[in-house]
Amino acid sequence: MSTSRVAEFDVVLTRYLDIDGAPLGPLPAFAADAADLVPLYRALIRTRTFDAKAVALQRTGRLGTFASSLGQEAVGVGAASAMAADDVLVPSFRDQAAQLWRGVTPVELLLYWGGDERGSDFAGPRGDFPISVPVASHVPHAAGVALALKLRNEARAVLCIIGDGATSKGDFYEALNIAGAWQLPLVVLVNNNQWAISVRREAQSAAQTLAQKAIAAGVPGEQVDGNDVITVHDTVANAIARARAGEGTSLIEALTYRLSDHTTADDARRYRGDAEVSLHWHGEPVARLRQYLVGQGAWSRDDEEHALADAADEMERATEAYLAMAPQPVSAMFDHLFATLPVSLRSERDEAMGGEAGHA
Amino acid sequence: MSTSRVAEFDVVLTRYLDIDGAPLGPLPAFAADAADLVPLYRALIRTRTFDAKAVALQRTGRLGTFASSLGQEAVGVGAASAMAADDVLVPSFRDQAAQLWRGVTPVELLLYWGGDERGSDFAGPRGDFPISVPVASHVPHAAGVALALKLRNEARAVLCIIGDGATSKGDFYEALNIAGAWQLPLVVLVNNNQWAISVRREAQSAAQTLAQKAIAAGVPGEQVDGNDVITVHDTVANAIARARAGEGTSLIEALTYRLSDHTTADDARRYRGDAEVSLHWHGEPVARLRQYLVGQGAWSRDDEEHALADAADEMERATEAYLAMAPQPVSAMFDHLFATLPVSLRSERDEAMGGEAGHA
Amino acid sequence: MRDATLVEAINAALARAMQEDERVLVLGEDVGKDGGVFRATDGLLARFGPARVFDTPVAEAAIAGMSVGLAAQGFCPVAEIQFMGFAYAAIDQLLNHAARLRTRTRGRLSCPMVLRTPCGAGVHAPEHHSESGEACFTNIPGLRVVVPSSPRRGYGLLLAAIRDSDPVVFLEPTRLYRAVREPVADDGTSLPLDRCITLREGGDVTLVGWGGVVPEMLAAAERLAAEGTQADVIDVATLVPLDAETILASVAGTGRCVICHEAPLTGGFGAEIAARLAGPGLFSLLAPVERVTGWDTIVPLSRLERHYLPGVERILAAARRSLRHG
Amino acid sequence: MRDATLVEAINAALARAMQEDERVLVLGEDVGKDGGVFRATDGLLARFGPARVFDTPVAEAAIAGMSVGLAAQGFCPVAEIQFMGFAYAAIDQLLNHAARLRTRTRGRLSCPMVLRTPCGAGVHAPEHHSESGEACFTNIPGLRVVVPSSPRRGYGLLLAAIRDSDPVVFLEPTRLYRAVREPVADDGTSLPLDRCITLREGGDVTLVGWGGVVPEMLAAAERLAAEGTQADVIDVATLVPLDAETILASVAGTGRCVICHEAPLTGGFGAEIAARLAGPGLFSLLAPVERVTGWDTIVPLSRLERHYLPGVERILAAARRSLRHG
Ligand SMILES: Cc1ncc(C[n+]2csc(CCOP(=O)(O)OP(=O)(O)O)c2C)c(N)n1
Ligand SMILES: Cc1ncc(C[n+]2csc(CCOP(=O)(O)OP(=O)(O)O)c2C)c(N)n1
Ligand SMILES: [Mg+2]
Ligand SMILES: [Mg+2]
Repeated sequence: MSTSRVAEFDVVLTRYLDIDGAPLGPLPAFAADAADLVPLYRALIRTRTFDAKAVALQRTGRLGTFASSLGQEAVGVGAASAMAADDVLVPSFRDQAAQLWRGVTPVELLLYWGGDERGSDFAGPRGDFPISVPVASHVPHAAGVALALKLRNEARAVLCIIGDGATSKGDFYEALNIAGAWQLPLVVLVNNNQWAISVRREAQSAAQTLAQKAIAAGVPGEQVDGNDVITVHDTVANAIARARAGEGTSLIEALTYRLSDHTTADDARRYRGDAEVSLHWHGEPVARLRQYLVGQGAWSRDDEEHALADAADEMERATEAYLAMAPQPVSAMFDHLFATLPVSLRSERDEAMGGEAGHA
Repeated sequence: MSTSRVAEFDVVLTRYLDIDGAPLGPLPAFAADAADLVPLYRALIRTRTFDAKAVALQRTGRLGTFASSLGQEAVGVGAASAMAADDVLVPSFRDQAAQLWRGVTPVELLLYWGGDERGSDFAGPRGDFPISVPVASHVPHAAGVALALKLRNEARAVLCIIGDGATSKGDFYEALNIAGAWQLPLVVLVNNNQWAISVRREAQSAAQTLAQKAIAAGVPGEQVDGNDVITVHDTVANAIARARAGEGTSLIEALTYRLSDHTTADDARRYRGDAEVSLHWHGEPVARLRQYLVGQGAWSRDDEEHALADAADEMERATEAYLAMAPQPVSAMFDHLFATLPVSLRSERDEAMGGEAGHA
Repeated sequence: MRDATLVEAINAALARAMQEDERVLVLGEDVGKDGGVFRATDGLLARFGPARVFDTPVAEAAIAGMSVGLAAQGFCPVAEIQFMGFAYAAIDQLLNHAARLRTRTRGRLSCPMVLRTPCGAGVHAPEHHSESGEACFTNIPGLRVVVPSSPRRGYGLLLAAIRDSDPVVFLEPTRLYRAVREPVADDGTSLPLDRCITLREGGDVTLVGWGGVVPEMLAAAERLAAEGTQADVIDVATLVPLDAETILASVAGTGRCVICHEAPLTGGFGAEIAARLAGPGLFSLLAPVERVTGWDTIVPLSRLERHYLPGVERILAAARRSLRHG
Repeated sequence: MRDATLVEAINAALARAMQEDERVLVLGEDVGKDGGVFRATDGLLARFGPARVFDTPVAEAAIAGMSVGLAAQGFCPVAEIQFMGFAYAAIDQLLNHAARLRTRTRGRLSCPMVLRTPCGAGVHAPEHHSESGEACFTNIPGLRVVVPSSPRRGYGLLLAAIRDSDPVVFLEPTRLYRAVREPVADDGTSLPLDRCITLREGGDVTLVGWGGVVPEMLAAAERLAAEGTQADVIDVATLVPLDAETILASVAGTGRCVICHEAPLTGGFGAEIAARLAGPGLFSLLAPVERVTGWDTIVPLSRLERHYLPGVERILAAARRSLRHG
């Protein structure tokens, strides 16, 4: 018999700050001056404040079902802050952290979650995709966008964010495999928050890490501490730099934890204990970065109070604007269906707008 | 920064016989006596003879489109011979080698490829699936069958065969991932014949090996020389033994080469050169085992002549039986659609059988 | 069993089927401990254990495809797809495999599976959670397509679907899950899978439809009665195989028909009913067949949802148009 | 261009579209060097190069999903699915994404893609290669569904589909690929995507259908003419959006209609045409609307295929039944 080892792989986990915000060694260049991290910290707070507001609006009947990102803010903030403005974000339904950083406004997000399509017509990052509610089906879109960038020889990259549960879906594998085969400028970031509604990460796959799913596609895969915004930013920045440089696709698994219910329609106590959740409050991303900044003298109690007040204020104003928004006309259902409404649909539109119909 | 290696993997390639049929070391126990390999050799010849006959029938208008297994016979023979009768085969469209070994008759195969559904109503392995023409969509079936066996606590296993192209399809990943998570008694065998119609294996995926796709599912994956029936048999037997023992799912990539056109409807010279094909005739599975058997004194020129004549004879008789087969009644379209034909379809059946219809 | 909602009736039917036949399995996303996002499978894990009720990874094609494998082995899998918006990934398995396993093996293997999924709008759900996609399934030979519209019918039809020897797509209108309660006798009695259900006999006009619009049809019939017009109201219930006789018989009496469904008009299954009327039923018709359906548009997000849904007023208007003829 | 078959006309339209607009890309399995298993993309790789024509791995959902991404970025991808039997894996992407990208972003992003695939039976193809699955697509708002039935119409409709700003499913009847040749002017002239095409005017009975049955309808019309009956023959061509006017206008003249398609009867798109007749067209009808279609069964393997396919004899019988009325 002859046996030969024809391929070898490993998966590496990286973190810069420990669970209490203490540096585990020198930080990457972008983080050398703690003051430079303050915008990231403000973004974490802004996201958390937005989420709390959205949940409150839902609880009082003024918003639809909403998916909070509580505890996972560093994934979106770290990743989006590593993107250039002309990179393209292809987000999931829990990616308001990244969307807010990219310039989608709180009013737009509230509009969307409040049941108004205009919320996906962002004034800001016009090339970004709207969120994908169907799990993983946007990874092929991200690959398609990345192919477009490559075909045009543009040094731009695409970031697609998915959940741990999404790594079980065929779309994810198909798209990652093609992106690998074609060396597309794509970074797929897995927000591994340990749960897919009521199903634990361990029940999703026997793979010890989700990062190793990259091996199936022949692309680099690695794990990062997803509650350490410095690590997320640095790792995504490197992957995007590779993508922009024509070095192809990467997969990054960010380890974090979903501290909230799955959505406002979910009651997580049906399937997981409070003790488990409590445990994970230790090490959550906002406190972690704050501890580091405070330790470095870059952040004070006063700063904190102001930042919280600013965020609360912004979300209060956004809520008012959202609630004051005039409704869309009924014809909106038809107005964007096609570039030009087919003649055959005109009478339907008229009927929808209040005219009596003939028989269909 | 802290980085830790959290997982390590490798992929191993195994072969027992070299490209000229010389043993590379001691053979596995089942192959210790070369005479015991004669049935495998006969099966290789039988498959090749069947394929040649089927292609000839197609060329003369007496069979539909057909997918030859030329050059890949050892994959199916090696695998099927490693199965127990009560294991379940879930084959692709190029798996006549495995089907023939399992007891599907040449007449049944000809019937199927000749456009008659009765060809999938095998008298032999009644629990085996019919072949899947849609690529990879049968891997979930195999996982479902494996789950059934596990739920009934039966020490049986499922073998599913797919092509290299099939490893790009979401169904493959979804099913392998679930099988891994649930430790199902499933062996997925990839016939990597280097081509998916006109698309090279390398264009299918950046993965250096297809075996490493197992890593994404957290299950063992390995490569074997798919032209060495001894290696295929041994490796599949081990994987099946693990499956039967409750140790879960495996992926095996068998390296081989499609010496024929994709199907009789294909003309491979459009996309690959004769030189490449000629190269791969050296090392093909029939000659390889023959060389070994002859070298061991277990096979003679005489044996060869007789074996070829026997196979030719069998296929001649099968052809006659196939061509003599009375056609199905027209009502057959309706007879197997449901356990009981809904009342509403009775008039359609009557009309199809020749009665005039009312307006539908 | 005391008064039950539709979702409770579905739950009771699942429990009953699992109780009476150990081959029945329940699988899907969050069907275990969580009891399903609508609680349709609530309590089943505790009662029947993890060998009969299991949470799957997020993989709809595999949920359907594994069900084919389980069914071929003699189990009766009841797979839940969390919302119809995610069921399209399962069409390939249903069309290419489930629906034809019996035919292609000439009966050697068969596929007694049920694919359940909530459908339809009306509960202000997120994007992709409000569609009525039945027409993607109704032209697939070998498949049955069933849509219950009340707790009792949900119970009886689901039991029948599970007991059936062939694949059934079972679509549960989300907005009816908790809309009403009615007494449901949990006695294992199923309803036939090839009959429409006449809910009201009138004789002046036929209102026929399925799913979420059935209560609207009944409300419209009340309003019509107040105006002195008596409507036949027919819940199609099983779209395929279609019981055209019951509909034709009603229209033979009324001469007028309003077909109602929530899915878009063009290519919707309502067209099939209209086609039966235009064919064998033609000479019964006194007025053009009316269809009151969702528009040929994407179901809007919640703010405009009520402008999409076909409701009582549109049904009434159609019925009155119909009554003006002849 | 000299006389062309349908597949040559498709090829010419692809080349023309790529020539005139560099945003047009062709992708799919074996579309490159192999030129597509039916040769529809033959020569395109050599002419336009690997940045505009690319072979994909075997992954239909991703082919459709990547096309959405490409289209959102301003390309006009023309994706080939090798056979309709493998297109069902793409429905999820078409329904949940392609068809609604414009609507859900209020026009910020759009999806000008074409998904081409051969469809239908009649060439003794292997299992899963003979289905007519158009009804899976015709109830999806935001999607256009087109089925050409001759070389000229294939050329003009495909050009229109590629130039259209929204997603189009383009189904090419396999058995017509090489059935006939006709002169096709490769002059870039497209056909409208919202009109039926009247192939013959008669006035006694309307034969309406699409795809593989169109030649059968024409043959039936010849036979009828020999008997002294003149048929209108209408190729629907674009199923969605449906040009009901042309059909209604014809039936207003004839009073009789035979709807023909290869897909199974129940839930087939022919029902939509019948429904328009039962509605606005009712008072034109002198005879019950006839539908001549595939049976509600799985398309059989090749040996029984001819017993499945609706052909001239069944069309004639239906037309004659229709003519016996009034
Ligand atoms: C294709 C699909 N199937 C099912 C659902 C219903 N669903 C919504 S979120 C979710 C779990 C997703 O888990 P994960 O990917 O880990 O993301 P998370 O919610 O944890 O952010 C499911 C099953 C869906 N949205 N899409
Ligand atoms: C889902 C699906 N897509 C496309 C096809 C058309 N097709 C038939 S075989 C084939 C290539 C398969 O390649 P591979 O998996 O390597 O198997 P091989 O033919 O080499 O045995 C393709 C694309 C199919 N049968 N099924
Ligand atoms: Mg998760
Ligand atoms: Mg291959």
